[in-house]
Amino acid sequence: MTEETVELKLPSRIESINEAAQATADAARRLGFSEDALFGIELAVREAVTNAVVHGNRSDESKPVEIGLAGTDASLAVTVRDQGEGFDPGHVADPTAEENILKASGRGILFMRTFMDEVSWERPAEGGTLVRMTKRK
Amino acid sequence: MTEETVELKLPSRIESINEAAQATADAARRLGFSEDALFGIELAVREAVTNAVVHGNRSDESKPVEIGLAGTDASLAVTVRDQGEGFDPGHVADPTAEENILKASGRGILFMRTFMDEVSWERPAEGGTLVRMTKRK
Amino acid sequence: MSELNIRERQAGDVTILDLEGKITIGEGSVGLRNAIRRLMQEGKKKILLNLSGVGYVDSSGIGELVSSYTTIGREGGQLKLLNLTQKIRDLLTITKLLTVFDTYDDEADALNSFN
Amino acid sequence: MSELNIRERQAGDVTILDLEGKITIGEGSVGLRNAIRRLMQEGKKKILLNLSGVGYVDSSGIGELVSSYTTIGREGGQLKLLNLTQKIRDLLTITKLLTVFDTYDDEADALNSFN
Ligand SMILES: Nc1ncnc2c1ncn2[C@@H]1O[C@H](COP(=O)(O)OP(=O)(O)O)[C@@H](O)[C@H]1O
Ligand SMILES: Nc1ncnc2c1ncn2[C@@H]1O[C@H](COP(=O)(O)OP(=O)(O)O)[C@@H](O)[C@H]1O
Repeated sequence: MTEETVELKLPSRIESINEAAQATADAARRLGFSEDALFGIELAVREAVTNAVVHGNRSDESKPVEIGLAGTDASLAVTVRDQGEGFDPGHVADPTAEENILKASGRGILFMRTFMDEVSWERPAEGGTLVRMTKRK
Repeated sequence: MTEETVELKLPSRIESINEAAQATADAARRLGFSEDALFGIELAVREAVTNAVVHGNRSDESKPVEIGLAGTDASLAVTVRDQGEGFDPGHVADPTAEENILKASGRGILFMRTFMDEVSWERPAEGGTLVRMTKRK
Repeated sequence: MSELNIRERQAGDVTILDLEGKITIGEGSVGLRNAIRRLMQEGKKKILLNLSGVGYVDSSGIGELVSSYTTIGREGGQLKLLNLTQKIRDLLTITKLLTVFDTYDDEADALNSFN
Repeated sequence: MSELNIRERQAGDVTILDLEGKITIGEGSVGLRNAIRRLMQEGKKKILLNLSGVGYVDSSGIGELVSSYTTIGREGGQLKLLNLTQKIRDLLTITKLLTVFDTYDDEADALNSFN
Protein backbone atom coordinates (compact mmCIF):
# COMPACT_ATOMS: atom_id res chain seq x y z
CA MET A 1 0.00 0.00 0.00
CA THR A 2 2.97 2.34 0.44
CA GLU A 3 2.40 5.25 -1.90
CA GLU A 4 4.08 8.58 -2.05
CA THR A 5 3.48 11.63 -4.17
CA VAL A 6 5.44 14.86 -4.26
CA GLU A 7 4.28 17.95 -6.14
CA LEU A 8 6.39 21.01 -6.70
CA LYS A 9 5.36 24.28 -8.27
CA LEU A 10 8.46 26.29 -9.01
CA PRO A 11 9.24 29.55 -10.81
CA SER A 12 10.96 29.25 -14.18
CA ARG A 13 14.54 29.90 -13.17
CA ILE A 14 17.74 27.91 -13.02
CA GLU A 15 17.67 27.44 -9.23
CA SER A 16 14.41 25.52 -9.57
CA ILE A 17 16.31 22.76 -11.37
CA ASN A 18 18.38 22.05 -8.27
CA GLU A 19 15.27 22.15 -6.08
CA ALA A 20 13.47 19.63 -8.28
CA ALA A 21 16.58 17.45 -8.47
CA GLN A 22 16.93 17.41 -4.69
CA ALA A 23 13.27 16.53 -4.10
CA THR A 24 13.56 13.74 -6.67
CA ALA A 25 16.73 12.29 -5.19
CA ASP A 26 15.19 12.41 -1.69
CA ALA A 27 12.04 10.62 -2.85
CA ALA A 28 13.90 8.00 -4.91
CA ARG A 29 16.19 7.29 -1.98
CA ARG A 30 13.22 6.84 0.37
CA LEU A 31 11.65 4.48 -2.16
CA GLY A 32 14.78 2.38 -2.03
CA PHE A 33 16.23 2.95 -5.51
CA SER A 34 19.95 2.14 -5.80
CA GLU A 35 22.44 5.01 -5.86
CA ASP A 36 23.08 4.14 -9.51
CA ALA A 37 19.42 4.36 -10.46
CA LEU A 38 19.19 7.56 -8.42
CA PHE A 39 21.85 9.25 -10.52
CA GLY A 40 19.90 8.53 -13.70
CA ILE A 41 16.51 9.51 -12.31
CA GLU A 42 17.91 12.78 -10.98
CA LEU A 43 19.58 13.50 -14.32
CA ALA A 44 16.39 12.81 -16.28
CA VAL A 45 14.46 15.18 -13.99
CA ARG A 46 17.17 17.84 -14.32
CA GLU A 47 16.91 17.63 -18.11
CA ALA A 48 13.10 17.68 -18.18
CA VAL A 49 12.91 20.64 -15.79
CA THR A 50 15.68 22.46 -17.69
CA ASN A 51 13.66 22.08 -20.89
CA ALA A 52 10.47 23.25 -19.16
CA VAL A 53 12.25 26.34 -17.77
CA VAL A 54 14.34 27.20 -20.82
CA HIS A 55 12.40 26.02 -23.89
CA GLY A 56 8.86 25.79 -22.50
CA ASN A 57 8.49 28.81 -20.25
CA ARG A 58 11.47 30.70 -21.78
CA SER A 59 12.72 31.59 -18.30
CA ASP A 60 9.64 33.73 -17.61
CA GLU A 61 9.72 33.50 -13.80
CA SER A 62 6.01 34.27 -13.56
CA LYS A 63 5.24 30.97 -15.27
CA PRO A 64 5.45 27.94 -13.01
CA VAL A 65 6.97 24.58 -13.76
CA GLU A 66 5.00 21.82 -12.06
CA ILE A 67 6.76 18.62 -11.11
CA GLY A 68 4.95 15.51 -9.88
CA LEU A 69 6.57 12.43 -8.38
CA ALA A 70 4.49 9.35 -7.65
CA GLY A 71 6.27 6.45 -6.03
CA THR A 72 5.17 2.97 -5.11
CA ASP A 73 7.14 -0.06 -3.96
CA ALA A 74 7.73 -0.92 -7.62
CA SER A 75 8.31 2.32 -9.52
CA LEU A 76 8.62 6.07 -9.63
CA ALA A 77 6.53 8.07 -12.09
CA VAL A 78 7.54 11.63 -12.87
CA THR A 79 5.59 14.39 -14.60
CA VAL A 80 6.95 17.80 -15.61
CA ARG A 81 4.57 20.41 -16.93
CA ASP A 82 5.30 23.81 -18.45
CA GLN A 83 3.20 26.51 -20.13
CA GLY A 84 5.15 26.74 -23.36
CA GLU A 85 4.19 26.27 -26.96
CA GLY A 86 5.22 22.65 -27.15
CA PHE A 87 7.35 20.88 -29.72
CA ASP A 88 7.40 17.70 -31.73
CA PRO A 89 9.64 15.17 -29.99
CA GLY A 90 9.62 13.08 -33.16
CA HIS A 91 11.52 15.81 -34.97
CA VAL A 92 14.34 16.45 -32.57
CA ALA A 93 17.80 16.06 -34.08
CA ASP A 94 19.86 13.00 -33.06
CA PRO A 95 22.76 14.40 -31.01
CA THR A 96 24.91 11.35 -31.76
CA ALA A 97 24.73 11.90 -35.53
CA GLU A 98 28.07 12.85 -37.12
CA GLU A 99 26.94 16.39 -37.96
CA ASN A 100 25.67 17.07 -34.40
CA ILE A 101 28.33 15.44 -32.30
CA LEU A 102 30.25 18.67 -31.65
CA LYS A 103 27.19 20.80 -30.94
CA ALA A 104 26.97 22.48 -27.56
CA SER A 105 23.41 21.33 -26.88
CA GLY A 106 20.72 18.84 -27.80
CA ARG A 107 21.54 15.94 -25.46
CA GLY A 108 18.85 16.35 -22.78
CA ILE A 109 16.17 14.15 -24.31
CA LEU A 110 18.79 11.47 -25.05
CA PHE A 111 19.64 11.35 -21.34
CA MET A 112 15.97 11.23 -20.35
CA ARG A 113 15.37 8.30 -22.69
CA THR A 114 18.55 6.51 -21.62
CA PHE A 115 18.01 6.62 -17.89
CA MET A 116 14.23 6.20 -17.61
CA ASP A 117 12.22 3.14 -18.66
CA GLU A 118 9.49 5.20 -20.31
CA VAL A 119 9.42 8.79 -21.55
CA SER A 120 6.56 10.47 -23.41
CA TRP A 121 5.36 13.98 -24.21
CA GLU A 122 1.80 15.28 -24.25
CA ARG A 123 0.17 18.54 -25.25
CA PRO A 124 -2.64 18.84 -22.70
CA ALA A 125 -5.85 20.67 -23.65
CA GLU A 126 -5.04 23.47 -21.22
CA GLY A 127 -1.77 24.15 -23.08
CA GLY A 128 1.92 23.65 -22.49
CA THR A 129 3.97 20.49 -22.50
CA LEU A 130 3.60 17.55 -20.13
CA VAL A 131 6.46 15.06 -19.92
CA ARG A 132 5.81 11.69 -18.32
CA MET A 133 8.69 9.45 -17.28
CA THR A 134 8.72 6.17 -15.39
CA LYS A 135 11.51 4.26 -13.72
CA ARG A 136 10.87 0.73 -12.48
CA LYS A 137 12.89 -0.87 -9.70
CA MET B 1 5.57 30.90 -6.06
CA THR B 2 7.66 28.03 -4.77
CA GLU B 3 5.20 25.44 -3.45
CA GLU B 4 5.75 21.87 -2.55
CA THR B 5 3.37 19.15 -1.45
CA VAL B 6 4.17 15.61 -0.40
CA GLU B 7 1.53 12.96 0.17
CA LEU B 8 2.19 9.57 1.68
CA LYS B 9 -0.19 6.70 2.09
CA LEU B 10 1.36 4.16 4.42
CA PRO B 11 0.22 0.95 6.09
CA SER B 12 -0.43 1.12 9.83
CA ARG B 13 2.80 -0.30 11.13
CA ILE B 14 5.76 0.99 13.08
CA GLU B 15 8.10 1.21 10.05
CA SER B 16 5.76 3.77 8.49
CA ILE B 17 6.68 6.20 11.26
CA ASN B 18 10.30 6.27 10.09
CA GLU B 19 9.21 6.67 6.48
CA ALA B 20 6.99 9.62 7.31
CA ALA B 21 9.71 11.14 9.49
CA GLN B 22 12.28 10.86 6.70
CA ALA B 23 9.98 12.41 4.09
CA THR B 24 9.21 15.24 6.50
CA ALA B 25 12.84 15.93 7.34
CA ASP B 26 13.75 15.88 3.62
CA ALA B 27 10.98 18.34 2.76
CA ALA B 28 11.67 20.67 5.68
CA ARG B 29 15.36 20.72 4.79
CA ARG B 30 14.58 21.58 1.17
CA LEU B 31 12.30 24.36 2.38
CA GLY B 32 15.22 25.81 4.31
CA PHE B 33 14.12 25.20 7.91
CA SER B 34 16.96 25.26 10.44
CA GLU B 35 18.29 21.95 11.80
CA ASP B 36 16.76 22.93 15.13
CA ALA B 37 13.30 23.50 13.66
CA LEU B 38 13.72 20.30 11.68
CA PHE B 39 14.17 18.25 14.83
CA GLY B 40 10.90 19.55 16.26
CA ILE B 41 8.93 19.18 13.04
CA GLU B 42 10.14 15.61 12.59
CA LEU B 43 9.29 14.80 16.21
CA ALA B 44 5.77 16.25 15.89
CA VAL B 45 5.18 14.17 12.76
CA ARG B 46 6.54 11.04 14.46
CA GLU B 47 4.11 11.57 17.35
CA ALA B 48 1.12 12.28 15.10
CA VAL B 49 1.82 9.26 12.88
CA THR B 50 2.45 7.06 15.92
CA ASN B 51 -0.96 8.04 17.28
CA ALA B 52 -2.62 7.42 13.90
CA VAL B 53 -1.02 3.96 13.66
CA VAL B 54 -1.43 2.90 17.28
CA HIS B 55 -4.53 4.64 18.64
CA GLY B 56 -6.39 5.48 15.41
CA ASN B 57 -5.91 2.44 13.19
CA ARG B 58 -4.91 0.13 16.07
CA SER B 59 -2.02 -1.24 14.00
CA ASP B 60 -4.40 -2.77 11.44
CA GLU B 61 -2.02 -2.80 8.50
CA SER B 62 -4.87 -2.83 6.00
CA LYS B 63 -5.84 0.65 7.12
CA PRO B 64 -3.71 3.43 5.67
CA VAL B 65 -2.33 6.46 7.40
CA GLU B 66 -2.26 9.44 5.05
CA ILE B 67 0.31 12.15 5.57
CA GLY B 68 0.27 15.45 3.72
CA LEU B 69 3.04 18.04 3.72
CA ALA B 70 2.49 21.42 2.09
CA GLY B 71 5.42 23.78 2.07
CA THR B 72 5.84 27.34 0.92
CA ASP B 73 8.66 29.84 1.41
CA ALA B 74 7.05 30.81 4.72
CA SER B 75 5.72 27.66 6.35
CA LEU B 76 5.13 23.94 6.38
CA ALA B 77 1.64 22.57 6.92
CA VAL B 78 1.24 18.93 7.93
CA THR B 79 -1.88 16.76 7.94
CA VAL B 80 -2.10 13.22 9.33
CA ARG B 81 -5.27 11.23 8.76
CA ASP B 82 -6.30 7.87 10.18
CA GLN B 83 -9.48 5.77 10.06
CA GLY B 84 -9.97 5.35 13.79
CA GLU B 85 -12.77 6.26 16.11
CA GLY B 86 -11.37 9.59 17.12
CA PHE B 87 -10.91 11.07 20.58
CA ASP B 88 -11.45 14.30 22.42
CA PRO B 89 -8.17 16.21 22.58
CA GLY B 90 -9.68 18.48 25.23
CA HIS B 91 -9.85 15.55 27.62
CA VAL B 92 -6.34 14.19 27.37
CA ALA B 93 -4.49 13.99 30.68
CA ASP B 94 -1.69 16.49 31.32
CA PRO B 95 1.51 14.41 31.34
CA THR B 96 3.34 17.01 33.44
CA ALA B 97 0.82 16.76 36.30
CA GLU B 98 2.26 15.26 39.50
CA GLU B 99 0.17 12.08 39.24
CA ASN B 100 1.21 11.43 35.61
CA ILE B 101 4.85 12.36 35.65
CA LEU B 102 6.07 8.78 36.07
CA LYS B 103 3.72 7.27 33.50
CA ALA B 104 5.24 5.43 30.55
CA SER B 105 3.11 7.21 27.95
CA GLY B 106 0.98 10.26 27.25
CA ARG B 107 3.60 12.77 26.06
CA GLY B 108 3.07 12.75 22.29
CA ILE B 109 0.49 15.52 22.07
CA LEU B 110 2.61 17.67 24.40
CA PHE B 111 5.54 17.37 21.96
CA MET B 112 3.33 18.15 18.98
CA ARG B 113 2.02 21.29 20.69
CA THR B 114 5.48 22.33 21.87
CA PHE B 115 7.30 22.08 18.56
CA MET B 116 4.64 23.23 16.09
CA ASP B 117 3.05 26.69 15.92
CA GLU B 118 -0.47 25.34 15.45
CA VAL B 119 -1.99 21.93 16.16
CA SER B 120 -5.64 20.98 15.80
CA TRP B 121 -7.76 17.84 15.47
CA GLU B 122 -10.78 17.30 13.27
CA ARG B 123 -13.31 14.50 12.86
CA PRO B 124 -14.01 14.60 9.12
CA ALA B 125 -17.44 13.51 7.82
CA GLU B 126 -15.87 10.45 6.18
CA GLY B 127 -14.63 9.26 9.57
CA GLY B 128 -11.31 8.97 11.36
CA THR B 129 -9.09 11.65 12.82
CA LEU B 130 -7.38 14.43 10.92
CA VAL B 131 -4.55 16.27 12.65
CA ARG B 132 -3.40 19.61 11.22
CA MET B 133 -0.09 21.14 12.27
CA THR B 134 1.72 24.21 11.01
CA LYS B 135 5.26 25.41 11.48
CA ARG B 136 6.22 28.89 10.35
CA LYS B 137 9.78 29.88 9.49
CA MET C 1 22.42 -1.93 11.43
CA SER C 2 20.00 -1.83 14.33
CA GLU C 3 18.40 1.40 15.45
CA LEU C 4 19.92 1.32 18.91
CA ASN C 5 23.27 -0.24 19.71
CA ILE C 6 23.96 -0.98 23.37
CA ARG C 7 27.42 -1.70 24.78
CA GLU C 8 27.83 -2.82 28.37
CA ARG C 9 30.74 -1.91 30.67
CA GLN C 10 31.27 -2.61 34.35
CA ALA C 11 32.81 -0.07 36.77
CA GLY C 12 32.86 -1.65 40.22
CA ASP C 13 29.25 -2.57 40.94
CA VAL C 14 27.90 -0.03 38.49
CA THR C 15 26.91 -1.19 35.00
CA ILE C 16 27.34 1.41 32.31
CA LEU C 17 25.30 1.09 29.11
CA ASP C 18 26.71 3.11 26.21
CA LEU C 19 23.73 3.74 23.93
CA GLU C 20 24.18 4.67 20.32
CA GLY C 21 21.36 5.41 17.89
CA LYS C 22 17.72 6.26 18.35
CA ILE C 23 15.39 5.52 21.25
CA THR C 24 12.14 5.67 19.34
CA ILE C 25 9.00 3.57 19.16
CA GLY C 26 9.67 0.01 18.08
CA GLU C 27 13.20 -1.34 17.89
CA GLY C 28 14.91 1.41 19.86
CA SER C 29 12.53 1.46 22.85
CA VAL C 30 12.25 -2.33 22.92
CA GLY C 31 16.03 -2.70 22.79
CA LEU C 32 16.48 -0.52 25.84
CA ARG C 33 13.67 -2.34 27.69
CA ASN C 34 15.24 -5.74 27.01
CA ALA C 35 18.67 -4.59 28.11
CA ILE C 36 17.32 -3.28 31.42
CA ARG C 37 15.28 -6.44 31.97
CA ARG C 38 18.36 -8.59 31.42
CA LEU C 39 20.44 -6.56 33.90
CA MET C 40 17.66 -6.91 36.50
CA GLN C 41 17.70 -10.67 36.01
CA GLU C 42 21.47 -10.70 36.47
CA GLY C 43 21.01 -8.78 39.69
CA LYS C 44 22.77 -5.68 38.31
CA LYS C 45 20.83 -2.87 39.91
CA LYS C 46 23.14 0.11 39.66
CA ILE C 47 22.83 1.32 36.14
CA LEU C 48 24.26 4.34 34.37
CA LEU C 49 22.90 5.13 30.88
CA ASN C 50 25.41 6.98 28.72
CA LEU C 51 23.26 8.89 26.22
CA SER C 52 26.03 10.78 24.40
CA GLY C 53 25.52 8.71 21.25
CA VAL C 54 21.74 8.99 21.19
CA GLY C 55 20.75 11.28 18.35
CA TYR C 56 17.01 10.96 18.57
CA VAL C 57 14.36 10.23 21.19
CA ASP C 58 10.58 10.39 20.83
CA SER C 59 7.81 10.24 23.45
CA SER C 60 8.05 6.46 23.44
CA GLY C 61 11.77 6.70 24.19
CA ILE C 62 11.17 9.19 27.00
CA GLY C 63 8.52 6.80 28.31
CA GLU C 64 11.04 3.96 28.20
CA LEU C 65 13.54 5.98 30.24
CA VAL C 66 10.82 6.63 32.83
CA SER C 67 9.79 2.95 32.91
CA SER C 68 13.38 1.87 33.33
CA TYR C 69 13.77 4.33 36.17
CA THR C 70 10.67 3.15 38.03
CA THR C 71 11.31 -0.57 37.39
CA ILE C 72 14.84 -0.35 38.74
CA GLY C 73 13.77 1.79 41.69
CA ARG C 74 11.08 -0.75 42.59
CA GLU C 75 13.77 -3.46 42.74
CA GLY C 76 15.84 -1.34 45.09
CA GLY C 77 18.28 -0.27 42.40
CA GLN C 78 19.28 3.06 40.90
CA LEU C 79 19.21 4.39 37.33
CA LYS C 80 21.16 7.52 36.44
CA LEU C 81 21.75 9.37 33.20
CA LEU C 82 25.09 10.47 31.75
CA ASN C 83 25.85 12.91 28.93
CA LEU C 84 22.42 14.14 27.90
CA THR C 85 22.46 15.75 24.48
CA GLN C 86 20.86 19.19 24.31
CA LYS C 87 17.82 17.73 22.53
CA ILE C 88 17.22 15.08 25.21
CA ARG C 89 17.69 17.70 27.90
CA ASP C 90 15.07 19.84 26.14
CA LEU C 91 12.59 16.95 26.02
CA LEU C 92 13.14 16.14 29.70
CA THR C 93 12.62 19.82 30.54
CA ILE C 94 9.38 20.03 28.54
CA THR C 95 8.04 16.93 30.26
CA LYS C 96 9.24 18.15 33.70
CA LEU C 97 11.32 14.99 34.08
CA LEU C 98 14.70 16.69 34.29
CA THR C 99 14.48 16.96 38.07
CA VAL C 100 13.19 13.38 38.40
CA PHE C 101 16.35 11.90 36.93
CA ASP C 102 19.82 12.12 38.41
CA THR C 103 21.89 13.44 35.48
CA TYR C 104 25.66 13.87 35.04
CA ASP C 105 28.05 15.25 32.47
CA ASP C 106 31.10 13.54 33.95
CA GLU C 107 31.42 9.77 34.20
CA ALA C 108 33.58 9.79 37.35
CA ASP C 109 31.10 12.09 39.13
CA ALA C 110 28.26 9.83 38.05
CA LEU C 111 30.02 6.68 39.29
CA ASN C 112 30.88 8.32 42.64
CA SER C 113 27.24 9.25 43.18
CA PHE C 114 26.09 5.61 43.41
CA ASN C 115 26.06 4.25 46.96
CA MET D 1 30.25 27.58 -1.52
CA SER D 2 30.10 27.77 -5.29
CA GLU D 3 28.87 24.83 -7.36
CA LEU D 4 32.14 24.37 -9.19
CA ASN D 5 35.54 25.18 -7.71
CA ILE D 6 38.41 25.51 -10.16
CA ARG D 7 42.08 25.43 -9.16
CA GLU D 8 44.77 26.21 -11.72
CA ARG D 9 48.21 24.57 -11.86
CA GLN D 10 50.98 24.92 -14.43
CA ALA D 11 53.13 21.96 -15.61
CA GLY D 12 55.54 23.24 -18.24
CA ASP D 13 53.38 24.82 -20.90
CA VAL D 14 50.34 22.77 -19.92
CA THR D 15 47.71 24.33 -17.67
CA ILE D 16 45.90 21.89 -15.42
CA LEU D 17 42.47 22.83 -14.08
CA ASP D 18 41.42 20.77 -11.07
CA LEU D 19 37.64 20.90 -11.07
CA GLU D 20 35.62 20.16 -7.97
CA GLY D 21 31.84 20.16 -7.78
CA LYS D 22 29.10 20.04 -10.38
CA ILE D 23 29.20 21.02 -14.05
CA THR D 24 25.50 21.65 -14.49
CA ILE D 25 23.39 24.33 -16.11
CA GLY D 26 23.96 27.76 -14.60
CA GLU D 27 26.85 28.40 -12.24
CA GLY D 28 28.82 25.23 -12.97
CA SER D 29 28.77 25.45 -16.77
CA VAL D 30 29.34 29.21 -16.74
CA GLY D 31 32.25 28.82 -14.34
CA LEU D 32 34.01 26.39 -16.66
CA ARG D 33 33.31 28.59 -19.70
CA ASN D 34 34.79 31.66 -17.98
CA ALA D 35 37.89 29.77 -16.87
CA ILE D 36 38.56 28.52 -20.41
CA ARG D 37 37.93 31.98 -21.88
CA ARG D 38 40.43 33.51 -19.45
CA LEU D 39 43.11 30.94 -20.31
CA MET D 40 42.60 31.66 -24.03
CA GLN D 41 43.08 35.38 -23.37
CA GLU D 42 46.28 34.63 -21.47
CA GLY D 43 47.48 32.61 -24.45
CA LYS D 44 47.37 29.33 -22.50
CA LYS D 45 46.30 26.86 -25.13
CA LYS D 46 47.33 23.48 -23.73
CA ILE D 47 44.73 22.61 -21.17
CA LEU D 48 44.18 19.49 -19.11
CA LEU D 49 40.88 19.23 -17.20
CA ASN D 50 41.16 17.07 -14.10
CA LEU D 51 37.61 15.81 -13.51
CA SER D 52 38.28 13.53 -10.53
CA GLY D 53 36.40 15.87 -8.18
CA VAL D 54 33.39 16.35 -10.42
CA GLY D 55 30.45 14.52 -8.91
CA TYR D 56 27.74 15.55 -11.31
CA VAL D 57 27.43 16.62 -14.93
CA ASP D 58 24.24 17.25 -16.92
CA SER D 59 23.72 17.76 -20.66
CA SER D 60 24.65 21.41 -20.28
CA GLY D 61 27.93 20.37 -18.65
CA ILE D 62 28.65 17.88 -21.40
CA GLY D 63 27.87 20.65 -23.90
CA GLU D 64 30.31 22.93 -22.10
CA LEU D 65 33.08 20.32 -22.36
CA VAL D 66 32.40 20.04 -26.09
CA SER D 67 32.38 23.84 -26.53
CA SER D 68 35.63 24.15 -24.63
CA TYR D 69 37.15 21.46 -26.84
CA THR D 70 36.10 23.11 -30.11
CA THR D 71 36.95 26.67 -28.98
CA ILE D 72 40.45 25.65 -27.94
CA GLY D 73 40.95 23.57 -31.06
CA ARG D 74 39.93 26.52 -33.22
CA GLU D 75 42.63 28.62 -31.57
CA GLY D 76 45.22 25.97 -32.34
CA GLY D 77 45.29 24.64 -28.80
CA GLN D 78 44.51 21.28 -27.21
CA LEU D 79 42.03 20.25 -24.50
CA LYS D 80 42.38 16.86 -22.84
CA LEU D 81 40.53 15.17 -20.00
CA LEU D 82 42.03 13.53 -16.93
CA ASN D 83 40.43 11.19 -14.38
CA LEU D 84 36.93 10.73 -15.69
CA THR D 85 34.57 9.39 -13.06
CA GLN D 86 32.53 6.36 -14.10
CA LYS D 87 29.42 8.52 -14.41
CA ILE D 88 31.07 11.03 -16.74
CA ARG D 89 32.54 8.20 -18.77
CA ASP D 90 29.02 6.74 -19.09
CA LEU D 91 27.61 10.07 -20.28
CA LEU D 92 30.41 10.50 -22.84
CA THR D 93 29.78 6.95 -24.06
CA ILE D 94 26.04 7.52 -24.43
CA THR D 95 26.65 10.71 -26.40
CA LYS D 96 29.40 9.06 -28.50
CA LEU D 97 31.86 11.68 -27.33
CA LEU D 98 34.27 9.34 -25.59
CA THR D 99 36.32 8.86 -28.75
CA VAL D 100 36.22 12.57 -29.54
CA PHE D 101 38.09 13.50 -26.40
CA ASP D 102 41.61 12.50 -25.50
CA THR D 103 41.20 11.01 -22.02
CA TYR D 104 43.76 9.87 -19.43
CA ASP D 105 43.80 8.23 -16.05
CA ASP D 106 47.39 9.19 -15.28
CA GLU D 107 48.53 12.79 -15.03
CA ALA D 108 52.08 12.13 -16.25
CA ASP D 109 50.79 10.26 -19.30
CA ALA D 110 48.39 13.09 -20.02
CA LEU D 111 51.14 15.73 -19.74
CA ASN D 112 53.48 13.74 -22.00
CA SER D 113 50.79 13.51 -24.68
CA PHE D 114 50.77 17.27 -25.30
CA ASN D 115 53.15 18.35 -28.07
N1 LIG E 1 9.37 21.43 -22.80
C1 LIG E 1 9.76 21.81 -24.04
N2 LIG E 1 9.12 22.82 -24.67
C2 LIG E 1 9.49 23.21 -25.91
N3 LIG E 1 10.50 22.65 -26.59
C3 LIG E 1 11.18 21.64 -26.01
C4 LIG E 1 10.85 21.17 -24.72
N4 LIG E 1 11.70 20.16 -24.42
C5 LIG E 1 12.52 20.01 -25.47
N5 LIG E 1 12.23 20.90 -26.44
C6 LIG E 1 12.88 21.03 -27.76
O1 LIG E 1 13.65 19.87 -27.99
C7 LIG E 1 15.01 20.23 -28.24
C8 LIG E 1 15.96 19.17 -27.73
O2 LIG E 1 15.94 19.13 -26.33
P1 LIG E 1 17.14 18.49 -25.53
O3 LIG E 1 17.44 17.16 -26.12
O4 LIG E 1 16.77 18.51 -24.10
O5 LIG E 1 18.39 19.41 -25.80
P2 LIG E 1 18.63 20.95 -25.47
O6 LIG E 1 17.66 21.35 -24.42
O7 LIG E 1 20.04 21.00 -25.04
O8 LIG E 1 18.40 21.66 -26.77
C9 LIG E 1 15.18 21.58 -27.61
O9 LIG E 1 16.22 22.32 -28.18
C10 LIG E 1 13.81 22.21 -27.83
O10 LIG E 1 13.73 22.74 -29.13
N1 LIG F 1 -5.30 9.68 16.26
C1 LIG F 1 -5.83 9.30 17.43
N2 LIG F 1 -6.90 8.48 17.48
C2 LIG F 1 -7.43 8.10 18.65
N3 LIG F 1 -6.96 8.50 19.85
C3 LIG F 1 -5.88 9.31 19.89
C4 LIG F 1 -5.27 9.75 18.69
N4 LIG F 1 -4.23 10.56 19.03
C5 LIG F 1 -4.20 10.60 20.36
N5 LIG F 1 -5.20 9.87 20.91
C6 LIG F 1 -5.51 9.70 22.34
O1 LIG F 1 -4.81 10.68 23.07
C7 LIG F 1 -3.99 10.07 24.07
C8 LIG F 1 -2.72 10.88 24.30
O2 LIG F 1 -1.88 10.83 23.17
P1 LIG F 1 -0.36 11.18 23.30
O3 LIG F 1 -0.21 12.45 24.05
O4 LIG F 1 0.21 11.14 21.94
O5 LIG F 1 0.29 10.04 24.21
P2 LIG F 1 0.34 8.45 24.00
O6 LIG F 1 0.15 8.19 22.54
O7 LIG F 1 1.70 8.10 24.50
O8 LIG F 1 -0.76 7.88 24.83
C9 LIG F 1 -3.74 8.68 23.56
O9 LIG F 1 -3.45 7.79 24.60
C10 LIG F 1 -5.06 8.35 22.89
O10 LIG F 1 -6.02 7.93 23.82
